[in-house]
Amino acid sequence: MKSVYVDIYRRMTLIKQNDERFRAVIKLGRIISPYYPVRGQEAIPAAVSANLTNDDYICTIYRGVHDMLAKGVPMRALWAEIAGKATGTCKGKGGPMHVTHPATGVMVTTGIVGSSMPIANGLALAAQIRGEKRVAVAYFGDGASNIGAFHESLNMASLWKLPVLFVCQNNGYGEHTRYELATSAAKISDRAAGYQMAGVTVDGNDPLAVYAAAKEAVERARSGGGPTLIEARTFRFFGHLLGDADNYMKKGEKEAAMANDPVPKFRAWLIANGHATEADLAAMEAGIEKEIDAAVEFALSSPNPDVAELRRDVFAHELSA
Amino acid sequence: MKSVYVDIYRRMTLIKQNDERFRAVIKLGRIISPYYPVRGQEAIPAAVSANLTNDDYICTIYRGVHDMLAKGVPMRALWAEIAGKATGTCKGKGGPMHVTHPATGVMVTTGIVGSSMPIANGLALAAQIRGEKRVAVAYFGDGASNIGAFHESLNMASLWKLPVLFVCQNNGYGEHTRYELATSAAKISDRAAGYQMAGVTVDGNDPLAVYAAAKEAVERARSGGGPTLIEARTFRFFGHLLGDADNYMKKGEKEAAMANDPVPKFRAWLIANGHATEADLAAMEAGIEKEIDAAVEFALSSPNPDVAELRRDVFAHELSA
Amino acid sequence: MSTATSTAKPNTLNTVQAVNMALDEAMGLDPNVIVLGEDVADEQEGGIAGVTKGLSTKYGKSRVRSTPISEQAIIGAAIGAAIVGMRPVAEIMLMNFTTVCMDMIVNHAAKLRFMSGGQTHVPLTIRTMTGAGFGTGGQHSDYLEAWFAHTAGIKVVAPSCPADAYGLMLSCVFDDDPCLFIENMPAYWAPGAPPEKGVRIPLGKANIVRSGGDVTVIGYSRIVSDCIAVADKLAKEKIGVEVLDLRTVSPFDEEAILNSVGKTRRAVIVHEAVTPFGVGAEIATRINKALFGKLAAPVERVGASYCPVPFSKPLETAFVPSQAQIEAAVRTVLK
Amino acid sequence: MSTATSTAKPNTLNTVQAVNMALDEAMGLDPNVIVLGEDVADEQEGGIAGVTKGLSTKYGKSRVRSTPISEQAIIGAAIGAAIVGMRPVAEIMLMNFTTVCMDMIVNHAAKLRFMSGGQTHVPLTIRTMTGAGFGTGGQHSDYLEAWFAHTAGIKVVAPSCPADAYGLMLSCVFDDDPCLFIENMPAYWAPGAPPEKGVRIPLGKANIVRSGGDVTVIGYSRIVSDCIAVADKLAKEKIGVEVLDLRTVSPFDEEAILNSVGKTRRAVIVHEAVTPFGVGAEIATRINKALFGKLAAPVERVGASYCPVPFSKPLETAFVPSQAQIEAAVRTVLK
Ligand SMILES: Cc1ncc(C[n+]2csc(CCOP(=O)(O)OP(=O)(O)O)c2C)c(N)n1
Ligand SMILES: Cc1ncc(C[n+]2csc(CCOP(=O)(O)OP(=O)(O)O)c2C)c(N)n1
Ligand SMILES: [Mg+2]
Ligand SMILES: [Mg+2]
Repeated sequence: MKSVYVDIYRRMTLIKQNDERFRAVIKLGRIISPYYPVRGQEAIPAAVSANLTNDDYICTIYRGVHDMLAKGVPMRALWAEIAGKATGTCKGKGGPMHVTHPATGVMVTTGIVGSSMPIANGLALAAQIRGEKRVAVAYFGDGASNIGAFHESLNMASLWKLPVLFVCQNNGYGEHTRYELATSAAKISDRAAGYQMAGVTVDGNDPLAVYAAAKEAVERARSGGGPTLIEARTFRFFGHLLGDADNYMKKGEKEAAMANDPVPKFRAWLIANGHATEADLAAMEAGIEKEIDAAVEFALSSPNPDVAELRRDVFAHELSA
Repeated sequence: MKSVYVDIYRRMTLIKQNDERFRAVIKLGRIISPYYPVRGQEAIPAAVSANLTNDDYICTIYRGVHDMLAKGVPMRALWAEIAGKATGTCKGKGGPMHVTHPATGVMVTTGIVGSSMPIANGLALAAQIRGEKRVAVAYFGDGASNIGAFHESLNMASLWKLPVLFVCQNNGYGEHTRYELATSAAKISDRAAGYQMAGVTVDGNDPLAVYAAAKEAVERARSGGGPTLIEARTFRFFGHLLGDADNYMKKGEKEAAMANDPVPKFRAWLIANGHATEADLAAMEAGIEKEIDAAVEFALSSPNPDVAELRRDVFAHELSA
Repeated sequence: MSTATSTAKPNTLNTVQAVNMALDEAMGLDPNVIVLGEDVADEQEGGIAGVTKGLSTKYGKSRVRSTPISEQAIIGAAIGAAIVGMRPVAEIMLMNFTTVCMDMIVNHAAKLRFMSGGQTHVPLTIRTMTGAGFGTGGQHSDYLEAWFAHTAGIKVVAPSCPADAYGLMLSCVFDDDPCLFIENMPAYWAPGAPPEKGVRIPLGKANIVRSGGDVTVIGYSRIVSDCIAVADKLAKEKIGVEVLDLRTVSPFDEEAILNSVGKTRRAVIVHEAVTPFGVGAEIATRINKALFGKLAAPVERVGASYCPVPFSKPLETAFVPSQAQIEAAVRTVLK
Repeated sequence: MSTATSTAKPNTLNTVQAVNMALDEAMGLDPNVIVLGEDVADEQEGGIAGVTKGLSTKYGKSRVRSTPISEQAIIGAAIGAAIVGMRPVAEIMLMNFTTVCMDMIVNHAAKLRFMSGGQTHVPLTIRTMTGAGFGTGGQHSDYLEAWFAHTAGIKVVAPSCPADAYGLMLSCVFDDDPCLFIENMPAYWAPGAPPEKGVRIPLGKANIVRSGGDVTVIGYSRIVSDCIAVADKLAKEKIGVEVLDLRTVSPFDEEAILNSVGKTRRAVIVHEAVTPFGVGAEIATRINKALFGKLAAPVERVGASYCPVPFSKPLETAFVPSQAQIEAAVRTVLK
């Protein structure tokens, strides 16, 4: 079991350190890109992904680098994509809101609130029809739980017992709008009952809680038991979009959340419980930092895509100039 | 109380007799129109409407003549509309799926599954902002409870405590698809909890049950208590669209429902309980039949709309020829 | 299974049967072909017009699924399956109902290949029917192909007859890009010549259905039959009307159009969608540009009135472009 | 309230301030004007760009409502309120998000007047922003106005500068038909001349922003400023470029177009939407028809590349029509 915990921590650290670097590099203007920070939400995809293999699929959203990194997207290609370079996962054509990396199962990243869910169903449907044991995870936010696609997707997944996890990262806000002003359910997981679906709310900052919920859900999905709605409560430390002033937040709310930062907390727990030593983790962190250095360097020194790319990938055949 | 029961019966009879005549006239080819029969579902709008005034609004759907008649749409204009005549509620331009009659509060009839709900919210919103006591009713089917608009509408109505009733006429089928194959909830009213909304399932063939549920909901709405989801279970006696073969139905299902016809049942109850005499009701029925005769005659003898109508009502100003 | 598909080669076939045949054949050829949509399985009568009849019985309910009334979920499920290599055929019962799933069609099916830099693609066919004439009014019979033609990354296909429906459907299913396949409902049961079994009609290629040297009439979908009727009528007056059936609306066969109009110097474009900002505008613009100074008359367009589809029969009839209007347009360019 | 609205007449004003001023004025004039949309109230910072800042504080949270992320519910609520006499201004944050509420816009807002035979109408304004240039990629910056222009019953308005945004917004709010009001996001903070307070700019009328006798350049929305820049540049070469800002895309001012092109005999149409099946096709077709045989050159179109909006900066830059492309098109028609 020890290795799983450490592995989750590794994924969390990967996310934390990358997010820090993304914000720094973008603030310095070395990369120009809209960026939706993920600091604070590390535990969720880290713990979910610890239950997944490369054969499993995820669909994520604009706020998704944590989900991608946790799933294993290589850092260099990710950084290059966000830098808009030809060496990016999508040759720079997708950008941060549309990263795709089939080799690690990152099948769709969408900028449309709610739209990760219907497509995750389709990935799960293919697995079901083919008799494969893969599962699909749809990540989305609390705000997304109020859009039509959520409803249609959960209903269909339940009817067809699709091997899918609907993982709601409830960070308390959709853009500038607080949860209670947008969402009529006390808990988003309360909505699962309306689909006769298993639903659970967990502390999204507690990797063990998320891991346990995801494990159960993945087992259910793989064994034909159908979908699960997991609401993981968390907080985004750096607002909606990098550069936002966050004036809409309750006083002290962000500070309180940051004081409860899941990453150092889990780190301390690992050491206190003998899962790893300070030295182990420090080495891991330093290793990741070096990888990030290399990824940034790779991204910044990579070439831009050729303008001819505008004519490619529109259809299977290249358009004439 | 007596008068309300008889009044509900009057509305049911209006519906039943009109539906019979619509089917007959259309089958004879005297009117050519797609027609979505409503026989079997009379009790629902009859009992709901007994709680409403002309100031209250409804939004209904393609299968909506029962809702319209119960709300008071004049028969002549309704028949003329379905006959596509210039004297119809909408000058023949809307047809059966798009009847509008503001004087009786029939504000929208839509052919798009689910779309009655978002607009009913808006009617209720206007009443709320203006401080009026009106309520809005959105009628829709069981199949419609699986489309995105349902979800978005219920969430918004609950958040804003809009004076609206979501009345689901659960007739067990959406086109040819049985309820259980399309709807993952055991009861549609189970979904209300996900919106912290009052929700109730009633026997839609029992006018008293529907009346009581609607009364409570209308009172809640008028007094600022917000929306209610009412699921009224019923059956459509003549399939989805007039002319359908209904081969998708379970054996004996239709026959059983017809044997349990709400209209004669309620009639017998009224007489047995002294709310009306056989003679009273027979006279009422004969009166309605005569009115229908007149409405049919009016519709068939009315002129067609002028082709210039294609240029009118596209915008406020008439288009040039 | 419709009886048509069980006989060797029928004498005539309607579009319902033709599409059914194509789907049957595609499902037999490739286990990745699946069918999704409201009422498509046999328990639900194989679609409201019976187009998918027999398929669930033959290929199983796992591959042929009746869905809830949830168009976003339908297209989403099809997209997800498509990007991992299946070839879904999803039905949006009526074309107008694309209005409740535009995001899935336009932002995902059409864009995923490009946004992913070619890593994923969406070999999805969306079947949909439309067309005024049955009194279904403002929300059930409009032609909206121009929206999709204006969207990069999705092909728009609109057969005019049963045999084309068959051959084009096969091509759509096995094409590696998303295709929107438009079936005209009022023409569903019109009989036509049977197709060559197994022969796919290439996408993006127009078909000359009548040859003539005086004027080119360009159309697609059901109304091509009206164009043919006009051509045949005018042939008796020795007016040579060349009728070009686009078959694929986007990307359309510009070469064939310019070849024909280059010869006739006169063009009429006909479609059932409303005229303003319709597909005809693009075709006319390309003709005008390529053949500038060479045309004998301005390009004429014949489309529906600029209004929602009206219910009342005389209005609906006046709304849909008529043979008389096509003929008048032909005579106008011949003046 | 933005500071701009509190001073008498500022020297310059940007579009954010101009639209804010117009909404403030409209809400002050008529209690039926309400505002709905994601984050529009002050508690949520008055919209992501601050366009509605101050309104909820001034007019109350009942009339200015931040909504859930539920575009169908937003437009539905606005339609319902509109048909009973309110004048809602509903925000769909980005134009692309119309893809999740097309049914409400197209089947209901646009069609209810017609389908009800004129009994109800929908005096609704839908504000929406779009435009490539900020690296928001494939789903956040496309221009989709052609879809709505192809839809009978809804007007499409696209101001090119702050003063026009002000005057056109007032007209939209008080117009009795639904209007889609397109704001260009990258140009939100570009300063412009202030408007005359209270003066509404009529819908359906174009504006000659540069006069010239040699060629007519027709545009709308932000890119008009590029058209002006090209005109000013070419003026130095004594090339007279008349720039016509449509202001209203549908129904557009055909008379003004034909007057201008009738004079110059040369036309270039410019928009940020992809060229094929775009608004330019309709304008070109009408010009070609009305001025058949009178044009000195084929009508040119300048639009975005036929692909989704790419993310990478050099691709995005190449995607959006440039001044160089506009200039090249002008020189082409002058050849
Ligand atoms: C359909 C749609 N509407 C609006 C938006 C604009 N938007 C982008 S993110 C966002 C907030 C989403 O909130 P939530 O689902 O809680 O996710 P979070 O950003 O908090 O992770 C909104 C409204 C969008 N992208 N798509
Ligand atoms: C968005 C949309 N999808 C599909 C249809 C086609 N359609 C018309 S009625 C119907 C069934 C609706 O079932 P239900 O909501 O139960 O209402 P009922 O007809 O039983 O009264 C369907 C699928 C439609 N009108 N709109
Ligand atoms: Mg959130
Ligand atoms: Mg039903």
